[in-house]
Amino acid sequence: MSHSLDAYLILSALLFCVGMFGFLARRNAIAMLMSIELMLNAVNLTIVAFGAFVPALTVHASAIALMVISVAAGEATVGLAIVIAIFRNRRTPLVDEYDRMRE
Amino acid sequence: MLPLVSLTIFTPLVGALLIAFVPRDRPQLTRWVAFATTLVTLGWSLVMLAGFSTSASGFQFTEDVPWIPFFGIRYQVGVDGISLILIVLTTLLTAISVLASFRPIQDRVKEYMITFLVLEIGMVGVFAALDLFLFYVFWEVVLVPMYLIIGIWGGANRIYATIKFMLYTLVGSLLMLVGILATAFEYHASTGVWSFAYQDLAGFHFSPALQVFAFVTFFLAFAIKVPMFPFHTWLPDAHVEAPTAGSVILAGVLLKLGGYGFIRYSLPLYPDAAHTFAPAIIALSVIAIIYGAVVAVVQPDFKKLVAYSSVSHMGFVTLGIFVFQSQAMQGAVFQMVNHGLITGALFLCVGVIYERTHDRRFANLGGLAGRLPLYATTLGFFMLASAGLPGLSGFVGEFLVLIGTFAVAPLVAGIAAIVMVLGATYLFYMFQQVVFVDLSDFLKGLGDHLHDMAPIEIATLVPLAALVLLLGLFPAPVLDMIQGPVSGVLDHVSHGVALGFLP
Amino acid sequence: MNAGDVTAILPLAATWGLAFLVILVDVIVPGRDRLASGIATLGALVVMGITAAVATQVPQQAFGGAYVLDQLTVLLDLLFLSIAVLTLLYAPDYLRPRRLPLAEFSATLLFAISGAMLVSAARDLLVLFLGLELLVLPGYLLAGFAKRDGLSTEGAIKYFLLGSFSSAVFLFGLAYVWGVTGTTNVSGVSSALQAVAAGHPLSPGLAMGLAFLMSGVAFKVAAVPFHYWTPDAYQGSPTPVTGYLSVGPKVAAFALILRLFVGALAPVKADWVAAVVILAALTMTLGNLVALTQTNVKRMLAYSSIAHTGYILVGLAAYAGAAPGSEAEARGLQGILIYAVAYTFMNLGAFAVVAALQRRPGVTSDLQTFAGLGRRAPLAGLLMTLFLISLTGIPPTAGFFAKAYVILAAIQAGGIVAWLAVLAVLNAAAAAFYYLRVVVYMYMREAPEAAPPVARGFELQAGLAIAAVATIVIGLFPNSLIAIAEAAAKALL
Amino acid sequence: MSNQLLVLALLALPLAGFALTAAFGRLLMPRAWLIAVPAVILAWAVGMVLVYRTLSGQLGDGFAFTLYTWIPAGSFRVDVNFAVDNLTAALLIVVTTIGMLVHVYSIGYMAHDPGKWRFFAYLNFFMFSMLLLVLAGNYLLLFMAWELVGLSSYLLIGFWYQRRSAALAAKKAFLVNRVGDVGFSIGIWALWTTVGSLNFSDVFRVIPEKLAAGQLQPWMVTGIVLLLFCGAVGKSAQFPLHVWLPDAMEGPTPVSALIHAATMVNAGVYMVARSSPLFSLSSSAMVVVAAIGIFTALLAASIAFTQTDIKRVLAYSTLSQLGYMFAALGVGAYAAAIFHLMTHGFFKGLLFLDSGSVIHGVHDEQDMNRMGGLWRKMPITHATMLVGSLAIAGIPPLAGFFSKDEILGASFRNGFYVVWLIGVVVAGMTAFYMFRLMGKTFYGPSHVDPDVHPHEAPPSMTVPLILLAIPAALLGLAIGWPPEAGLVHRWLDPIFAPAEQTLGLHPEAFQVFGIDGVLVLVSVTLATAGLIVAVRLFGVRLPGRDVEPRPTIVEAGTARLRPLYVASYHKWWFDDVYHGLFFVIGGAVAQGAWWFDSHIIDGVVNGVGAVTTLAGRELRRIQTGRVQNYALGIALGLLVMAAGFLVATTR
Repeated sequence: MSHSLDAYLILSALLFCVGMFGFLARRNAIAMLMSIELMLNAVNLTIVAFGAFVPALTVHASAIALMVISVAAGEATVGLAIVIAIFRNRRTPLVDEYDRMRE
Repeated sequence: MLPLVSLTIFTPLVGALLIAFVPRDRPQLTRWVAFATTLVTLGWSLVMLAGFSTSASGFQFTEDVPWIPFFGIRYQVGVDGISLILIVLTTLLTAISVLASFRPIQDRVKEYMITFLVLEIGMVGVFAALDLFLFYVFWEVVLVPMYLIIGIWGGANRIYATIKFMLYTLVGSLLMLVGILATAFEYHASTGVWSFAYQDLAGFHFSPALQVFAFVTFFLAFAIKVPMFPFHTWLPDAHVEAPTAGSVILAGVLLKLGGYGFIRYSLPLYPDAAHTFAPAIIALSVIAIIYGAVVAVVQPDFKKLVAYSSVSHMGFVTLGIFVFQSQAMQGAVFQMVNHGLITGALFLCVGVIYERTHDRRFANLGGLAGRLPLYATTLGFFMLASAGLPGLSGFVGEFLVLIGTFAVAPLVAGIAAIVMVLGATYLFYMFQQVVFVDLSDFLKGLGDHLHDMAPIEIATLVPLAALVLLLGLFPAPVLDMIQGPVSGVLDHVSHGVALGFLP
Repeated sequence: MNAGDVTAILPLAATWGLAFLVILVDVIVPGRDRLASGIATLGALVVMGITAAVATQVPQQAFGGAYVLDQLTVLLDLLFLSIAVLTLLYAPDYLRPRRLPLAEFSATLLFAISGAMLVSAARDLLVLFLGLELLVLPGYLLAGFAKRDGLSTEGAIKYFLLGSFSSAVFLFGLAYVWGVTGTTNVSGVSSALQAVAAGHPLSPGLAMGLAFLMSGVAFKVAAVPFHYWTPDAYQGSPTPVTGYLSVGPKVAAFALILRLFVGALAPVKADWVAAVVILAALTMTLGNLVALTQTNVKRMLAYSSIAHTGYILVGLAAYAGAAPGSEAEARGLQGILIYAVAYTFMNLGAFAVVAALQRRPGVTSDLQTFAGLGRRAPLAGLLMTLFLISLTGIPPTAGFFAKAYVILAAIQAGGIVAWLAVLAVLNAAAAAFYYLRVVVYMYMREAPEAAPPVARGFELQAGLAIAAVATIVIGLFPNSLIAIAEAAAKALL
Repeated sequence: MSNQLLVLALLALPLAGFALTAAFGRLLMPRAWLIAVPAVILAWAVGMVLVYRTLSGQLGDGFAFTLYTWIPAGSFRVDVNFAVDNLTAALLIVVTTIGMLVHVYSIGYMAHDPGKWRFFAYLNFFMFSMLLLVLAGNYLLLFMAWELVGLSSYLLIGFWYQRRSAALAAKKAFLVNRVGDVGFSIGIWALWTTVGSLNFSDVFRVIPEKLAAGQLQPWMVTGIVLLLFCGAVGKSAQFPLHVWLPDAMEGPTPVSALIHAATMVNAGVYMVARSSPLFSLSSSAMVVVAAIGIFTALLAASIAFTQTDIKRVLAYSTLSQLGYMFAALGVGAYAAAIFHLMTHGFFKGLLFLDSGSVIHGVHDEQDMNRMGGLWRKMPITHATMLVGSLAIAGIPPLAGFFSKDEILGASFRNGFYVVWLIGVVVAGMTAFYMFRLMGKTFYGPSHVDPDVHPHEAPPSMTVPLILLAIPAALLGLAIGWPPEAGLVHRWLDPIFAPAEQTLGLHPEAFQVFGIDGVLVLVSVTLATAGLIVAVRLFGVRLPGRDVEPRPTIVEAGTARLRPLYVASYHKWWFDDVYHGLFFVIGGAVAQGAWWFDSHIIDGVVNGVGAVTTLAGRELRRIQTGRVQNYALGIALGLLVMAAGFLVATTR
């Protein structure tokens, strides 16, 4: 494993952390959804990096990355649908106001 | 040959199913079906008693069917003298309890009777099971019906009492499950065979670590059920809130499950651990004997007094078991039977009064001898039996326990003997408060409600009285039955040695 | 793809087909909800038959070994299909009075189930992930199925956000494992790790991968501290959905664990056993403690489901803690499976009763709803009692036997895991308090004056009967289940 | 009839009487005695046949037989077996005769009581129990009978249960007895552990053997017999368990006569006498027995001085006389003890029945301060009571004289000079308080309520009085003459020979003109002195000689001896001390135990539950309802997990 792979891996890990931070920090449901997309893209970056630097993984990597992209798309669809539904009910996209159920 | 043990266990199930089809608006029919079922069950157990051979060793009327072959779990049932006598006690007390419920239980009769019959399945099953797993299943089956009986048909504070009863006993029994499985596993690990069968496990030499662990878990389950000091506080609450028949069964049979468990399982399976812990258990038993009596002396409530007396009396059972002495252990078994009969009867007596007054406080009672002479006589009879009057059955058990204890630990017996005075103190106090002096103003206010015992009440108490007298004068048949098994258990125990790592 | 492949994927394909058929029916004859759900129910039963039929020749493979139909797949598929059938039976009574589209529900549910079935058959990390997503995406939709109900959507969005988050975490871990081992094939991963396990400490990359995978999976099974979504999602969802959510995704997540951790990561199990033990201990304890004070039955059952996750994790801990190749290893896996089956029926049964009570819109799942049920609806009360007793773990019920099995496995594993068994039974005793509190309400409190009558549709009654019979039969005659679980565990080892 | 059948009939008759009267007594009312009294008369007849056969020597050393095995528990085995010998016969005379007479007397005494069917049932039950006690052939059966007579006593003391005092007295009697029984039981256990059997014959054979062989330490024997003696102390109301007997006077007077004077309270004496082969093995135990006995004699006599309740005075005199008997047992004068038991049974039975007649005559008044001058109104009662009083006072040639003097003589001869000295003093005291009683009741000025018209009792009561007065007067002469060689000695000496042999005592001939004569003279003189002082103070009316009472001197005397008077009047505060010790302190301990139970033990139980629930309630709060918090929690979990795995890799 070369050093540049490590660099890519670190980069993607950082990206993942940024996404995570966004998820934790934002209150808007849409923004959180976007943060999740970011995290999934960070994973994709990891996969592609592995594929680029490890010869045995090259073929697989692109297939996996494609699959992740499509799953992410599916997730976004479902997520938007739910966000819309709750926006209709609550008239706010801010998730910390969705706390009628607790404890 | 008929599978008599299974018939005894499962006849109540048939009865319960029958009752399920009795229309809800026919409570009287429901009652009679239930009573008939318990009578049939009693009949089966008596048939067993008649066919029982006291000279044969080992278990009789055994049935053995594979149940969960993967783990060598079998539906294996059978009786020896100890279990048979307790089964007969169970079937008898259940029949009496059902009869005693005819009048007091007017609400949800159908559910009540079904619950009661299910309870009987569990109780008989515990005594008849020869497979540890099966034993555990029956052990737990007992729990829920009792919980419902107290919780649904009980007194004002029933929910607190019933949850306490349930949680307390469940903690013990679930830990016992771990102990059972660990035991079976160690047997499997050393022999390569899965077995939960009593006959395989008893006498098998388990490792010290397992013995201590399993013994402690079994001990908790049994000690809570007995109940031993300091695990007894669920009992007064449960008794006070339970309906009369529930109290009868609770005191008469459920407490015996613990004592039976000690004899059947704790001792033969874990003799080393039994020897290790025996001194501590003896100490707890003596404390229970004295302490239960002392606390009973100041109870303001009739039923609570009898409940605490149970703690004291059951102390004799555990004492008799853990001194590892033949007379003492026979006495312990005999005491279990006695306590079932006598305390069961005392609770019925409490019920008779409660039925008329809806009050059990001594402050409001008194002077019943004049208005209810028959009742006063009955109560007096059982009071004396409970006080250990020679000639009645209570004496034989206590005496054998104490004389056996004296032979090995004179000081312990000497301390326990104080209860002769303490026991008489609370019982005679109780009798005086209920029966003597003039009729209290409260009771005068009841007018015609206060009538002497009805035929059905007499019918519930007379068999018990007859047995108490009979066993007091002619205990030999019962003692003959339990002698063999007791020496078998002691034989197992005699191979044990106290483990060094505990003081 | 050859003929053998076809039979292997037949159950899965049939489920998909059924889902499309339901959609088709809904499109062609809109508004005939009962027809659609009836087709779905019967269809699911047919698929069960198909599964049982193909089960005679196992193992079979498809897609070059990425998909396998072995004993484990068969058992889990049958279980998932049973979940589908039962949920479909319970749903109409709840959904129709609330004017929620039953056909759509049926189709969505079937898709989710197909995801679960895919997970159970996957022998490839990627397929596992796909199956997982196929399982959870419809689940989010089902959680928010009552889209005009604020609670339902609130639960759904919480479920969705956190679920997606955890999917990303899981995927991240998966990527690392793939990167380190160089293959997505389960047996490939396993053999690659065999070399790693030989005495060396884990590489940081693999360690990260394991941690992320473990966290992701812990979220899906709702293990503490990854459980937060459960109570809110369960409480908010329409009751039949809650029933489904409490068993379907959970059992599927355990299938995932079996395929991933047991199938692929077994060689390094010594490295993750500690995490499982801690998760198990935390999960059952917190689940039970918090459940103690709940007054809403659905929410209480949500916490109880967390606690049950903990019990199942004890089985996993037994597997992980046991010496490789030992009997205890298999016992732990069998324990997971048997517990999953038992839990499915008793928990679905309990939710079915809740659903039945809530048939009339506006009835909450508060404890008060259960007051006097024993008198108002004796049979419903009796069945609820049965399920609660089973959940408590009192014989002769499925819940007891499953618990005993898991405990036995833990004892056989020995060591710290054996003490987990002690903790488990203490928890079970505490759990009795809140389960029996429902019994207290049903039998020891009187119904309020205006308590609505309890009525049950035919389907619901059938479903209840199935759950009740299964609960008792598994408790009394567990032999065939043990045999199946044994075979399934063998397929895995 | 065979002897065995006689024994069984003797037991069966009163038992059947009890059962039938208990079952159908209410139907027989107002003649509830119709079954009970004939049953006892028949039993008396049967008993007399048995007594005759035994005492006439037809049966040699007596006979024993086993009915069935009662408790077979492995090596422990107790039979229901009976043993009859001369000692049994001596007791049978007292029990059946007085029992029968009291039954007859009760027909009149209880005539107007609505619950008398119960009374007769209980009385029959007592007769059964007492006969069982006397006939029992082993310690356990004896113990059973011991408890059953205690039960009958309880029932009869509490016969008028409406009276709180009666209920309390009954309970007290039973409980105090139980204290002694604790020791008795432990003694029985110890006997079995050492002997392996509880049959009298086995025990008396094995214990000396084992002691001789060194298998048994002397202190063990002392311990065993003292434990047995505890039972006797309780049953025979010796110090310090004497407090129940005076209270027992709450029972109907026939009961006091039969149970609390003539028969049951003698059970302790009987048991110790029966166990003489054991007691004689331990000289220290013998000293204890003698000391307790003579101390009780003195204590009770001192209390009897000042009591005003007629029955209580008699009760204390009973205590005192029982003390004599134990003193006799302690000094080795077994035959004398039984002799005194017999004479005392008759004269004390008589005295109680007389007091009953008096109480009956003055309409249930028991306070002697509200009596007086009754001698003319109740001549038969007066005459018979005078006989009884003279007998107990030890005036020759009445019965008490012979038996008491044998005891005193034996104490002196066997070296127990203190016992003798106190005994002689108590003899004087006895004469004094008895004639104080006579004076206050019969001779002094009448303080009877003017509305009450004292009258003599009906024949059913007076006839038994007369019948009892005869043995009270003559029994001593009949079986106690010549001194130390009378019939009673012929009967009993063989029984006690082994014990006397162990003690090294040799029967000596009575020396009229030697030391024995002097002793008799001393005691008779003291008794007479006591009598004369009492007569001087409280008056007497005899044909031809009237002595007026002198209340002023009495008052002056009590004033001078005020501390003693107060102590005597308050019974030396035993009841108060016991009340404080057992009721107040014991009650507080019990209350404390209950508090401990409900607050500490149950508190721990509930505490565990509360803590668990509290933990649940607090843990709930982490479920805030906000996704951000949840996500944070999950992220933290992830972080910990990752850190954990990473740390694990570095190890």
